[in-house]
Amino acid sequence: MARFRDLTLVPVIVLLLAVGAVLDPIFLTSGNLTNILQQQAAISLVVLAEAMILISGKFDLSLESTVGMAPALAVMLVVPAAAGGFGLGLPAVLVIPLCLLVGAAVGAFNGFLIIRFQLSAFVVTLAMLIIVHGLQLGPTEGKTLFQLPDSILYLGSATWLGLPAAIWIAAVLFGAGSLGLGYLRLGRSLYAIGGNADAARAAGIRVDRVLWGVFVLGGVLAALAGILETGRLGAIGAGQGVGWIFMVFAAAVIGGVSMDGGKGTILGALTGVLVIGLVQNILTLKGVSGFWQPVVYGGIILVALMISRIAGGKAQD
Amino acid sequence: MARFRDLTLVPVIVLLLAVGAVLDPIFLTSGNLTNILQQQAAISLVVLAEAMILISGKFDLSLESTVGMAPALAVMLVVPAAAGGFGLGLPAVLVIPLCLLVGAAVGAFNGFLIIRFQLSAFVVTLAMLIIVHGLQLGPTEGKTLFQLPDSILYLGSATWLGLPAAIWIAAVLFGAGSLGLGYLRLGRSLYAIGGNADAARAAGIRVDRVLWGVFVLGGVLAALAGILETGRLGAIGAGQGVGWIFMVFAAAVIGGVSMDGGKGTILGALTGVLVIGLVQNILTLKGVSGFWQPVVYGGIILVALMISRIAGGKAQD
Amino acid sequence: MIYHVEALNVVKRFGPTTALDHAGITIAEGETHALVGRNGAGKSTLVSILTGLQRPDGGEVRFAGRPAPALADRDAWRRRVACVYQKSTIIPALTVAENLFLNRQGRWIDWRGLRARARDLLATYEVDVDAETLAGDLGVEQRQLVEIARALSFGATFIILDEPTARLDGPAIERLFTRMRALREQGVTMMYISHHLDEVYEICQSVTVFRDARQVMTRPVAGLPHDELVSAMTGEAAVHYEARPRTPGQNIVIKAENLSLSGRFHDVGLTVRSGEVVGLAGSASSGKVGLAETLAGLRRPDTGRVEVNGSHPRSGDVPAFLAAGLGFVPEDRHREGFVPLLSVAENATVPIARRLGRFGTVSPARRRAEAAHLIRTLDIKTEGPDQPVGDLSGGNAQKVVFARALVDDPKALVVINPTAGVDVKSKLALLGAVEDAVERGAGAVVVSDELDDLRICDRVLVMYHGRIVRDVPRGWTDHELVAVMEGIEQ
Amino acid sequence: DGGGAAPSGGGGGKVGIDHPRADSDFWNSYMKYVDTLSGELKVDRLNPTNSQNDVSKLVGNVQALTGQGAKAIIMAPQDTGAVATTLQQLENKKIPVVSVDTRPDKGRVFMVVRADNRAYGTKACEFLGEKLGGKGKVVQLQGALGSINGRDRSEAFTECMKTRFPGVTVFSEPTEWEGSKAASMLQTRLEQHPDIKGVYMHAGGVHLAPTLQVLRTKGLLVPPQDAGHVFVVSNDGIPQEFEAIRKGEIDATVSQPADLYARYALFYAKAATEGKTFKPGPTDHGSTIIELPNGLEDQLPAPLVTKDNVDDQNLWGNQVK
Ligand SMILES: Nc1ncnc2c1ncn2[C@@H]1O[C@H](COP(=O)(O)OP(=O)(O)OP(=O)(O)O)[C@@H](O)[C@H]1O
Ligand SMILES: Nc1ncnc2c1ncn2[C@@H]1O[C@H](COP(=O)(O)OP(=O)(O)OP(=O)(O)O)[C@@H](O)[C@H]1O
Ligand SMILES: [Mg+2]
Ligand SMILES: [Mg+2]
Repeated sequence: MARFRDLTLVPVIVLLLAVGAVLDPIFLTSGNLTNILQQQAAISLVVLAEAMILISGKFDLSLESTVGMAPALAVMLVVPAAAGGFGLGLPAVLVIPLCLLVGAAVGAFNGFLIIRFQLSAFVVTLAMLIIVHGLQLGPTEGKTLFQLPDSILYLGSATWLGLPAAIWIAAVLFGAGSLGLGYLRLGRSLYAIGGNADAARAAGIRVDRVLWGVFVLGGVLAALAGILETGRLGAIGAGQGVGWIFMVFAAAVIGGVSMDGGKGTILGALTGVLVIGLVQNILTLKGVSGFWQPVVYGGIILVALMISRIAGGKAQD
Repeated sequence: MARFRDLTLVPVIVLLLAVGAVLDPIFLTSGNLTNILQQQAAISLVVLAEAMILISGKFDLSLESTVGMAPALAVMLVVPAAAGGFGLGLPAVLVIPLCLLVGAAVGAFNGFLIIRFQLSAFVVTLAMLIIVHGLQLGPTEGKTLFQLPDSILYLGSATWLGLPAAIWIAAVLFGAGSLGLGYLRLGRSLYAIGGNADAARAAGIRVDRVLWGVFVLGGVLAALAGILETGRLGAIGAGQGVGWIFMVFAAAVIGGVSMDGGKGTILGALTGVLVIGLVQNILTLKGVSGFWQPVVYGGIILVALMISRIAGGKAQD
Repeated sequence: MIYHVEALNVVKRFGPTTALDHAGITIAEGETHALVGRNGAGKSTLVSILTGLQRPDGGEVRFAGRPAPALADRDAWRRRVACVYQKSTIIPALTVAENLFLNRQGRWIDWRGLRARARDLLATYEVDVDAETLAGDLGVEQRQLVEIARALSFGATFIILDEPTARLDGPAIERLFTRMRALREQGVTMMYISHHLDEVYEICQSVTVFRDARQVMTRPVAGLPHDELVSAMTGEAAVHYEARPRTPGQNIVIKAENLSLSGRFHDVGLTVRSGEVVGLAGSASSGKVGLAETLAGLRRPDTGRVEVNGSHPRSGDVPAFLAAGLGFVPEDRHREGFVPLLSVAENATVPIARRLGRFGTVSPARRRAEAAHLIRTLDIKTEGPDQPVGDLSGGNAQKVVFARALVDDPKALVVINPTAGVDVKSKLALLGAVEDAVERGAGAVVVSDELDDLRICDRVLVMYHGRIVRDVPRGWTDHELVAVMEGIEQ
Repeated sequence: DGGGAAPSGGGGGKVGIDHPRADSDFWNSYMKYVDTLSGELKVDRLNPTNSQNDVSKLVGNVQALTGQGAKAIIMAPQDTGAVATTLQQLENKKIPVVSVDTRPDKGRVFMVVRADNRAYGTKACEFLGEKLGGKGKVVQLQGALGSINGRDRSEAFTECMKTRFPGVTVFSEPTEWEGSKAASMLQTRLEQHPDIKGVYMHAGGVHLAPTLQVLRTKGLLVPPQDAGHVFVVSNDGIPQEFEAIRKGEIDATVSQPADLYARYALFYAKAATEGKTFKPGPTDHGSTIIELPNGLEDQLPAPLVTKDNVDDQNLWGNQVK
């Protein structure tokens, strides 16, 4: 029983596949399905990060800004001034480590404020959402970076064994996340912390340290999402990642992750991502008018939410 | 002691006033201060609504979309087709009641889904944020409504006793909200519900009914905010209210309202609004570069949060 | 002599409250040491200091003569002491198995092995719970059993039990004691906190009494007169419960017929008259709590309806029941009892808020006055009417819940486990409050696992497997009642 | 070149269209024109998609359109850098791209159909600079600095002021295309500098009404002859701006040709599916095709509209209803 609670969205996914297939012959082709997965790969990493943070009872809005800022800053550190960089002359191979490092630093700073200063996670990460985006806008002056080192483009654009590398990466990370949260003591401790932090502390879990680690990991995953997105788009615009966070939350929550902490699974979050990806794809294929698209889209999220409520059987929070 | 917990932001406000006065001689003039209040009047009503909803332990993201959609729909119901309306020929005096009614309907629908279906308030109102905005985009086809009945412009642009009417309206509503939540039985029940809904129910509070009322009232206040904003701007653009909700949460939370429900005051929320308004005004006066503005702005929110944490003495959530 | 555990001159303050004022305790190796005291005396605070959850403002803690480890070193603390806290440390979203082995599952979790170990553990302690259910789905009592099993399973040489029996019924308590005796034979030192002094006599060798944040007495239990112990706790001579004679009136205040709720109780009928106290007794899962919650309007029965004071409030509509003149003390005070962030005054006066001001307002002054009166009559230990209930000690929070039930001068009272976690003196006060209400013309239903609570009842209805099997009039002995409850005698 | 004549018998193919956003008056008019003109020009098109100002949606939409068999794509990438990979992929698939309104930084395009956004800024600057006699204070209500158009207008305006009218002080306000921010910032700035004499708005659709409302409450909405008049130049050319020009409330606007955007986007896309090619030089519709490193650009005229030519029926703003 408990095992299947994660998968309340599976019927929704099946339904969407069926509806899509009826509406458009293109829909069920492997090309289109691959496209859907590839399009969701980057955002799914942010969902993975947010799911872990939510499960441990916290909140991070700033991830969306890290998606743009971490790769932008890393690129500026390595490219010459003529290409929009700082002209520091750092070697180009460092761009990915630097990017992940920037993500980790943002996560660590969030964790520092939230855990050490015991500030509200919502407002801290909201402020950081603004600040981190500003840290991209400021140095780039809002310009798109498009002379990028090849290494940062590779992951988001390569194909491995006939599938985009981004899909493999997301799949592996979701697998790892799912196993980690299911079978690692450290992973299980996120549930304990999110469920009752005092009890977790009494049980000897190093609550602060674990939470901090989760924030850092979240930042790193967001930075990696930024790398995939950069490779897919071939440039880093000022808007990269902007506006994602709502979709990220929607995916996690319809996938069964509770906003109150302690509840939900990585697999569930993945189904949430897939639902959102399928809906977007179907709406695009059908060419629903841009004006009315939000209504259809929001409506489908509501329906998915209701189905997951009915299938899950429990009140949500 | 408890009385002053609401007012932990007062030192921040004093500090901002002092800093503003030093940075720009215009800052402390009555004209500028009036401008700040007028600029914050509309959003402050949304903060008032959100504060009540948060105190009763719920969540509403869709308020920001109501700010644009309610007046837009109301206007379209009364203006002729040539001016972008539906051409129903309803009398123009109905525009304000219609607008408030639309707001109430959105709130009622939110309440219905969240309370009756026990769906996650976050995702429901996130979906509604998208849907309600779509309900503005769809009929208007994304166009700005320029030809508005005078009645809907009046409140946002009139001057009463030398001050903009919007300021009076916001002041009266904040006063009423503060008294209502402090001294009305119904108002106190919001705290009980937000603090422990089961206990509130067992104590005889009609939890569902009260919550529903709060959502409806929230929708009405957002619609009223839309009316004030419409009057201030002289037209209803497709983006009216878009992006407000983050600022609304920031204002409420730095003002001491807890995201976990049951904690906070209307007066505290008001101080949060004022802090945000002062920061924005100072940044504009100083003409901080647009690219770096977010960094300064977010940084100040963080500082305000820390001060309110230190002055409040308790961990935030 | 080297003691196993020592707390010396411990001081702990919470804002204006001094919870521990140079208090201490010394526990010899291998003994079971009781800690007793009135609600708010500082017992649980000492527990949190002895388990390293809180740092004392002054004084020190020593284990086997050596200073306690640093607060951050949780592992070191866990090697020295295991604890059943008064406040639940169960994580509702995790399974029972995982709760039992929280943070000691091994780096990689072998779920099958974990479940097997959990089943073994539960079997050892005779806890009838499926290891795979979510802990949040358990009743209070089962949750408590899981906590106890977990604490005992650590193999620690020092175990603290903070009011473990407040939510257990007789047989479960007996099982716990058997377990504790076995552990003592293995040389385990225990500190035992309870408001049931007979348990102290049954299981402990020595006892320490706290009063008003200070240690006032430490003595061997053997030969310590009961009255002396009580007067050490209360600072005054012990008072004993005296049965108050009553004759029930004619008004029927609670009436139910053909009530059924699937899985809980079937085809139950009862009537309660004004001026009458009716007890509901039964062993675990007998359905008594479910029935009481239905009588209070908290649950909607599958069949039948409840009449309160001559009216038929819609079932499941608590406000309608309250409006009909019902007062209610729920089973789990944390869940349905109080709003932790709100003040004592607000919590206690919710049902009469409409009388505390005109035009829907509530006058804070009148609320405070009303609350001050309740605080006095129920002897609630608090800084004042404005203190949040969340900051009160467990027993005092229970009194606030009681205050809420009594504040509207109810015509019918339903109280479930009314004295859970309440000290001896307050127990008499609370039960007295029920009797006072009944003397003013109310009728009461008292549901309790504690036979002492049922002594005030004019008759006790005994439930067994969801049915009322006997109506026992006043004058029963413990033995008789237990026999009926266990289904030994029909 | 071949005009819009021959109906495609063979050779042609479906045209995929992605619209950039659904929340601005200008783009909404453009979308309407695309609808009506694709019938008139007999363009065989797929259901248009809408990327809602999000380049990552744009990429997904283009994938979907090519999946559905588009043989040419019309897009309007608001982020001109981040479409590079997409353009590369389309080039690999030999699908020609017509880019409307923006010029992609990298990646092959068949034709860019746009008016020069830098020219908008420069025109506005010239108009204001002359009206103010080369001195005084002006406010520039910027769009979003992250968007290429906002930045182009902003940079050109500021640069032109600096070089041509150094006596004019420019206050630049980043409004994120939001009317609310525009109103607040203008109000604050006028409080601080009551002697501000000019305003350049980057987007009439969102900035027009708030600007007028602020000027009205400050009592600054007076005829051009009055000494207190604040000169206002807008951008876009929507009907409401023309109305305001006629009333003397604002003084000029740069008409961004929504109709021409739609017409020539469709025209070039259709031509591309039919295998036609174009060369740099003047065209038959009063514009010039120029050579870019990565393709061609047809630079459509974007006239400055003032009281003198506001009633010109050729302006798109006078054709919509
Ligand atoms: N977190 C806290 N904040 C404020 N006051 C507290 C806190 N914890 C305990 N107190 C106060 O400290 C005093 C001692 O409380 P404690 O819980 O130790 O009592 P206790 O002896 O365990 O009582 P009980 O038998 O009712 O459980 C009480 O007055 C209580 O209100
Ligand atoms: N919330 C619940 N949902 C489903 N079943 C429940 C719930 N609470 C209790 N039960 C089960 O219903 C039966 C009757 O429970 P009830 O609490 O009414 O009896 P009880 O006499 O109070 O038992 P106990 O002394 O164990 O609390 C038991 O089998 C119990 O496990
Ligand atoms: Mg205690
Ligand atoms: Mg029970």
